[in-house]
Amino acid sequence: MKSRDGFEVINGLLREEVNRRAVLRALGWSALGAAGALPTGLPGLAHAQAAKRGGTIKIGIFQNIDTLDAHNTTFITACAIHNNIYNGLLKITSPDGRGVEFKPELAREWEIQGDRIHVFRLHKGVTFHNGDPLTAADVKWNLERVKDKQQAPIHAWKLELLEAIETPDPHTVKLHFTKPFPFLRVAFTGSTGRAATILNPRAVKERGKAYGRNPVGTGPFKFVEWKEADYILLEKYPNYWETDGAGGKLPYLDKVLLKFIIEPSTLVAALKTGEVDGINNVAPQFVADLRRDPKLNVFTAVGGNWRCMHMNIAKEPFSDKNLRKAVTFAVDRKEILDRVEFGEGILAHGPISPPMGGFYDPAFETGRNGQYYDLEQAKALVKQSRYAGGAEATLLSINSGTAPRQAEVLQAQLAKIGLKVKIELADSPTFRRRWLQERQWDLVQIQDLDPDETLYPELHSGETWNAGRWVNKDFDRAVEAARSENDFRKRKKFYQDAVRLILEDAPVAIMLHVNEQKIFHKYVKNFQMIPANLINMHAVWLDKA
Amino acid sequence: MTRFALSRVGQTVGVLWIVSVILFVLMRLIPGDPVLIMLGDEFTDEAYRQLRAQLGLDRSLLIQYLVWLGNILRGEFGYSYISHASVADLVFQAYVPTLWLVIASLILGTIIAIPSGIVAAMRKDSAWDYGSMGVAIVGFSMPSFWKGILLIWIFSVHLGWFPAMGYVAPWADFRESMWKLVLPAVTLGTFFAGLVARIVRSSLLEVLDLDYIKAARAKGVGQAALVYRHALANALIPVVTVIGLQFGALLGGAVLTETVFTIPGMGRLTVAAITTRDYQVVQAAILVGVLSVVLVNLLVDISYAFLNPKIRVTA
Amino acid sequence: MRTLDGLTVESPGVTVPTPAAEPGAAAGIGRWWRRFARSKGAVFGLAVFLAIVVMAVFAGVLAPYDPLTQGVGAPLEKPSLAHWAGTDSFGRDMLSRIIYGARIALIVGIVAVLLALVAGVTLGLVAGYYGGVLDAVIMRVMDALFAFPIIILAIAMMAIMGFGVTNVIIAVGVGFIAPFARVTRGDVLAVKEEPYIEAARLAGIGNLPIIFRHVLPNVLAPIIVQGALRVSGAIITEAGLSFLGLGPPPPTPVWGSMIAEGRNFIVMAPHISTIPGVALMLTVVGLNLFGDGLRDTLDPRLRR
Amino acid sequence: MAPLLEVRDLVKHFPLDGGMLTRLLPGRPGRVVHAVDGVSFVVEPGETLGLVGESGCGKTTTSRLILRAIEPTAGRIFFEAQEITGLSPAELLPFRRKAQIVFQDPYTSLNPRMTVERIVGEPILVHRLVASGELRARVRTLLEMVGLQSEHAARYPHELSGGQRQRVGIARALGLGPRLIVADEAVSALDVSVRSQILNLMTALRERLHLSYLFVSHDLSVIRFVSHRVAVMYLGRLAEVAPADELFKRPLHPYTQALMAAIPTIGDGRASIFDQPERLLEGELPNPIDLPRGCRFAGRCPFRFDRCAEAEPELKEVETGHTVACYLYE
Amino acid sequence: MTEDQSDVILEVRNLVVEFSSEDGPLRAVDGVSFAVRRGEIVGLVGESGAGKTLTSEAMLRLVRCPPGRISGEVRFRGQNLLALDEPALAGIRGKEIAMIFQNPGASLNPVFRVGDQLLEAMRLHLREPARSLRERVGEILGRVGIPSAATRARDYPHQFSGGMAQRVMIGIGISCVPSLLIADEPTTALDVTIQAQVLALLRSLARELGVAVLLVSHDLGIISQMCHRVLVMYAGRIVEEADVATIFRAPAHPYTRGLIDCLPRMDGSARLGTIAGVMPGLRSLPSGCPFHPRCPLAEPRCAEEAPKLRSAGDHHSAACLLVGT
Repeated sequence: MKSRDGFEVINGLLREEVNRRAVLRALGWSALGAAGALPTGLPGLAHAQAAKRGGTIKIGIFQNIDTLDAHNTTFITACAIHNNIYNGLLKITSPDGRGVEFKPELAREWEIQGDRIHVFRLHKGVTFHNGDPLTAADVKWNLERVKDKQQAPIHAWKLELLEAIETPDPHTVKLHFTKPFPFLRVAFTGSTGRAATILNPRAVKERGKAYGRNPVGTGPFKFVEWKEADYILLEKYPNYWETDGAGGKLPYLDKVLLKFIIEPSTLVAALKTGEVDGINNVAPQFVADLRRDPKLNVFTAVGGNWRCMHMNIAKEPFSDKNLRKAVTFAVDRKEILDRVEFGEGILAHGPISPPMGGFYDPAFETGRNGQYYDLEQAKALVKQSRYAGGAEATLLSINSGTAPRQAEVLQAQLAKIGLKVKIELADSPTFRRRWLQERQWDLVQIQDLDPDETLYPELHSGETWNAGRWVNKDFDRAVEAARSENDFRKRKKFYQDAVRLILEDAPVAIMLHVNEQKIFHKYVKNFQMIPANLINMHAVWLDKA
Repeated sequence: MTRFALSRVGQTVGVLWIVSVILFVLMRLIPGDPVLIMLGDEFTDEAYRQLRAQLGLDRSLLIQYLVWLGNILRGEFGYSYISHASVADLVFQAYVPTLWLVIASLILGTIIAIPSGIVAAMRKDSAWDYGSMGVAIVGFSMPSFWKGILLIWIFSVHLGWFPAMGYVAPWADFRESMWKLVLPAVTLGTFFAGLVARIVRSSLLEVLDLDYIKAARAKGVGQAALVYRHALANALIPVVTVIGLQFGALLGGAVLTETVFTIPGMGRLTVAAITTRDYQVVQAAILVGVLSVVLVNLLVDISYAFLNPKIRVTA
Repeated sequence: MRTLDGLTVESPGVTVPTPAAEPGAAAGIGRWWRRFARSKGAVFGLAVFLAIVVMAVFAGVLAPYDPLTQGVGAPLEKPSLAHWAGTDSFGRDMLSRIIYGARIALIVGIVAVLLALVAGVTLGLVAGYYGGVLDAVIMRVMDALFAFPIIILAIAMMAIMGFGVTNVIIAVGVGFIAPFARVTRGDVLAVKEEPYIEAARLAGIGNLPIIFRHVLPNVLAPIIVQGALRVSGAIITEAGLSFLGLGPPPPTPVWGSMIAEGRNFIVMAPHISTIPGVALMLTVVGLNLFGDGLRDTLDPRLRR
Repeated sequence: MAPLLEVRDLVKHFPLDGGMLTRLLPGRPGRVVHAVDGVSFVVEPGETLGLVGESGCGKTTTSRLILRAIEPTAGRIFFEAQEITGLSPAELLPFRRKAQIVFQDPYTSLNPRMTVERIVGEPILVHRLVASGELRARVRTLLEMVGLQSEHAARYPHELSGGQRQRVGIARALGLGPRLIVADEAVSALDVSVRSQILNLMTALRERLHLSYLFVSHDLSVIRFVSHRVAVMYLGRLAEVAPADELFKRPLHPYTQALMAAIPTIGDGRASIFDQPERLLEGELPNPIDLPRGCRFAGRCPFRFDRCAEAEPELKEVETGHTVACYLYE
Repeated sequence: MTEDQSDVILEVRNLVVEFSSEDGPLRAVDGVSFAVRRGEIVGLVGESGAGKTLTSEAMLRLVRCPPGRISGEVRFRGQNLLALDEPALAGIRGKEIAMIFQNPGASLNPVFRVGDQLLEAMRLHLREPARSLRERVGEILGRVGIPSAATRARDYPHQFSGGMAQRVMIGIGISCVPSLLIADEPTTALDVTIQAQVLALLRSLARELGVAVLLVSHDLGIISQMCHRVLVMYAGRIVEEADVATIFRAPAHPYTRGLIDCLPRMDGSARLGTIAGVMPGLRSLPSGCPFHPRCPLAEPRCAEEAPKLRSAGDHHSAACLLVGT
């Protein structure tokens, strides 16, 4: 199995997530056993204020999406929308709006027998929007669909290790895996994981290709209509199975209108004029102003990501390790954060971001253990390299979001160590072709998700995504070991080794962990920030006259 | 008239065929292909080859073209590679808003352009002339996206007079629909108005110099009737042609205007499809767009013939 | 054979006085200028155009700072004495970027138009002069090209060729071929019927010399006018491409890209898009007025 | 001695234009304009043949056909006993030198972007008649011959008067040393006082250079002045050909007679020809697309009789050198 | 003279038309004075550029001003047309003084039916019910010699030949029975036989309706056959005025004489007379008599003194210093 999950180009968190795969993070956060017995009710309803029912919320979405067939989308924004229509066997939650947890959703109980058998016991009384009751057979059908390369070519690999599915009774599903599968908790979330998102089998069969435009799920909202490049309208599903803390019916809202607004200044304008009640991301230039706006609540959190620049080791000049290291010292991360992201994020010194909980090494916070800015040292390293007299390099960048701006800053910073950088912009398909197929670049800007899913495919020798052709056998061994290790402590050790090797050999310059934002008018109540780019409307209500 | 119309229709068919060839070749020349997008993060060389074969992209360009052309001629536009939606649905859904935008801009532009062109011509070299022509030039001198964004921030965010964005079908809510159309139509319409006003002016000036105007004056026709009856009827004939020719430019302008104002039209659809190499959608969308341009030009030619008795009565 | 030499034919009349005006070439320019100068708009247009040319040519002397150097001032500074047009988000001097931007605007505009002009005029000449099937084929292809909105054509071309000033020029240039071909062909059709063309043919002069010596010079005036007007179109098209993220890559100081980039600063620092926007607008207005002036004075058929 | 130019049964039909689709339409035989419909004549060396007729009669088309500016539908043209119909453009070059044209409109017949020197010199250069060093002198000579000064060589056409331009046009034609000059309404656009200058010049040149003219004009008085023989054309056919004196003394064809009657000559100020409308020709030229059967003139002819409607009369010689196409003289 | 005076319907006094140019004002018509009497046909003859057309158009203020500037007096029924306001003048145009132009095809508005254009002229000036006017359309078209007039009234101008279009223009001109018809080169664009038809029509209508005609032409033959009285123009001035018999029998001005000599005679004389050179352009008018550089009889004083019209006999005057001396 080759997992390329968790891979993301820079346009991802640059809020233009064409083709980005999902968020996967915080594997180390919760111990395995903790997953079994969590309450199913939604948190945070113990407020003084009683929820008002009804109303339509309009949310400006920064990107078009491809399909509402959860098993076939490649857009992370689509997952955010899917999560309001579907449920997964598991879900992502965030108690504090910063870290994330994985919990059962449609499963009442999740039990792991040995290290290869997972048993899910389903809630009773769950129905699809078309009235069909949810049974173990439906779950089985869905997992089989995902495993089938013909039907879900994009996610089939996630279930490659799935050997057999048993349904001993209508509400129990027993899965047999060939190896330990620590990635399951990520893959089985109803939002970004997609592998165990439960679609209505009858609807899929009946609607065929058109299903992606006419989805049927078990989620709090049912699909009403989709106007291409305009909006998706969802409507409250009256028989939704989840309840609030007080046992009241969910959801509160009557309708959810997801309005696609891809021009950043218009998105902000629409929010300011109240034409939308909230937006799901924004060009960082606007955030400071929006924070000052007394009418708005701005939710931000550092995402589980690391923004970096890969160096092409297979080519001159970055075959020279000293030059690579010089680059890692020449990058003034603070300047990038200020000029490109306008402070929306934190500096990254290594690939593992602070919200990564157990994997994260606090010593990185000071910078001195990871990569950090030191121009003098950079210059010294250049002198030691074969390119003391200067070198030229092409920086390949996608043409959207803040990527071109970052390229500009990098160009100026690298010029200080005598590196003459030529910026080459490309749109997404061309970018991918140049980057992964042709590999005619020296530097490339990427934004990655957290290490568990990115270190292996991107830096393991011989992998497709390792377009910079870095080869380090020790590193390979470390990430291979981590991938099939269920024990958190051992995995952490493997990853720390891997990170150390990266820092030493410098195939990549690490720069930032950036924020994701959700901005709502203050009358939008009870929105739960889950920094996996989710916009869950399950328990949201509007405090409007 | 029939002969004239028939020969124009014949030409149009030829043009459309050439358009289909240009379109197809152009699209296939663009590096990167839908497979890269469809594979998303699941990219492997093997998967890449497999999916390409599945989509028929590994066949020769000629075969691909013939298959596509055959499908189009049978009215089968296929499914989007990216969204799996029916291309015909996508294009139709996108066509209506664009049509509204273009028509609204045409009407608004014409309403602005014709009177100001007349005023400028009637008072040639006066402050009126300089004023209206100055405004006209500014109208098409601002990049439309910038004009649009300024309009949004001034008239929506700061003054709150008009909605900032969006589209509502006129049959769903007419008032709301028109309300939302104001700023986009102003953006696109002022561009168009600037162009047309200048042409109205020069066309009118040209006609006013002709013999039959002098002859009409010699007959005792008063100044107003001279301009509005005798001159305008002739001066507007070339203006109709220009309006028709500008239809294509308006569609092009709609690309930017739609993006700024979040109108789910052809421009946005096309740009999005190009950036994902969604060949099926791009090809269909541009073909339909070009088809409308060509048809409008055909109609304009024929209406030109109709307006002009010389062609109407003899040909 | 009788020779012509040595024969004197009685000149009828004593002398043949020439009509009033006898301007040489220089006087011709003088007269053209007097006609041109009558239109205030045209003079304004010319002044703007010249100002742009001066900015473009002497950018190195006129620009107070290097347009690419970041941090010559604090980022996003409002216009001040040190930075007349303020600074951009990287602390680069906006005035210097605008001055250098004039250079790129002119290069994009003029080279793209020249490209379109050469290709379009050649096709138009061939189509108009030879007529027949060749004409039909060329003009149908031109019609097809013309039916593509230029911005869409340019988007596709940019996607094919990649991003860069050269490619913007080619993309915009290709988009403008059809109008030039149309204008040229129309004029060639008219000029072709002129007796002096027939005279040349009947003197045994070949087609190519006729096309280049007789036809081309006589269709050139409207083409030049059209060219002047299209330069502004090219600049605006480049701005549109930049807005869609298809402009030349940074840090090239291009007005269109500056406006497009500046739009996200509309709250933080409105001057970043406004100042290049005004520069671009002035240029386009100027070029149009100048083109109008040229048309009124060069192209006798359109003269008003 | 062989005639300089001989034209036999020259025909030119212009197809009415239609697109490809319309040509495919059923039931529409290709309609044509009968511009020239069987014309034969000769021009002798040193002779001026006047070709007179009203607009649309085909006289200009005839002049273009003779010069192979347009291709005839049928008929043959001989120049100096050589058939020139069917020659390739390269083979035509010697003929191009010997047969030249002077146009009607002096304003459009000179390339406005060329100086007089280039206009006159270009054909000479193309035919390599003189070394390029001598071109200037040759152009000067030509200009002097037509009554212009060498200072005019540097001028552009718009800096010249109409008469001067027409002189340049003549100089250009003379540059190649032609034997035949087709003068197509060469003085029609000129004012009276200038016209007489040009007419005198052309006659003088003819005598000195032993030129032949095919002098095409609608103006009978001009034709009368310059021509040795006159051919009268009506709707694509010759109505009458005769020596000038003869024709003007005794016009035979009813059309020629009517034409002459319509000319306003300077009278004594008492009786006006316009007070006798009965002497004037009625009606207008019929449409050259759908021609009536029989004599083309019959519809307007005051003397028409039954036979005129049956078949087209042929040109017949009724007296030596005087031919007429009319049944009245059979 | 007094009887004559009462017959005068139009009197032009010292008419001047100037154009502003880069080189200062250019005088295209320079102090033209003449009178037209009831029912007479007056010829205005001269070569192109002499100012004939401008003179005739300036009388009805049809010259575009600016750049033109018209001064002098055009007295019609005691009113100075040049001093009238636009609506008042419009009431005279077409009703009292009609005009037809050189290019009949271009003088009709291409988008309106011919009958409607004729009707418009009458509706503007005649207070009659529309219906009777509409009937008159067919009548008038028939009267000017248009076959199947009623049907042709519904045709568009481009369906008319030049001759037919000029007949329509004449029809429009006479529709309100004006006192004066100005015909500016009405047949220049027409063929000889058609020209003869149109001129014959014009002459018969003028006689029948008692309309005076100012016939502008460059063609001495037409002038000779059509007119009662002739005005010869040169370089913006009238250089000779006489009745038609006199002017051709005994021209007094050298220019008139030269013009007549230039005509090829139908008797086939071998050489034509010529006038050297060309008419001077407005920018380079010579001093003194404008004709003196081309005049075979010119004397030194001709370059200094601009001659005024002076009597050269009965009803005959010429602007030449040599006349009468």
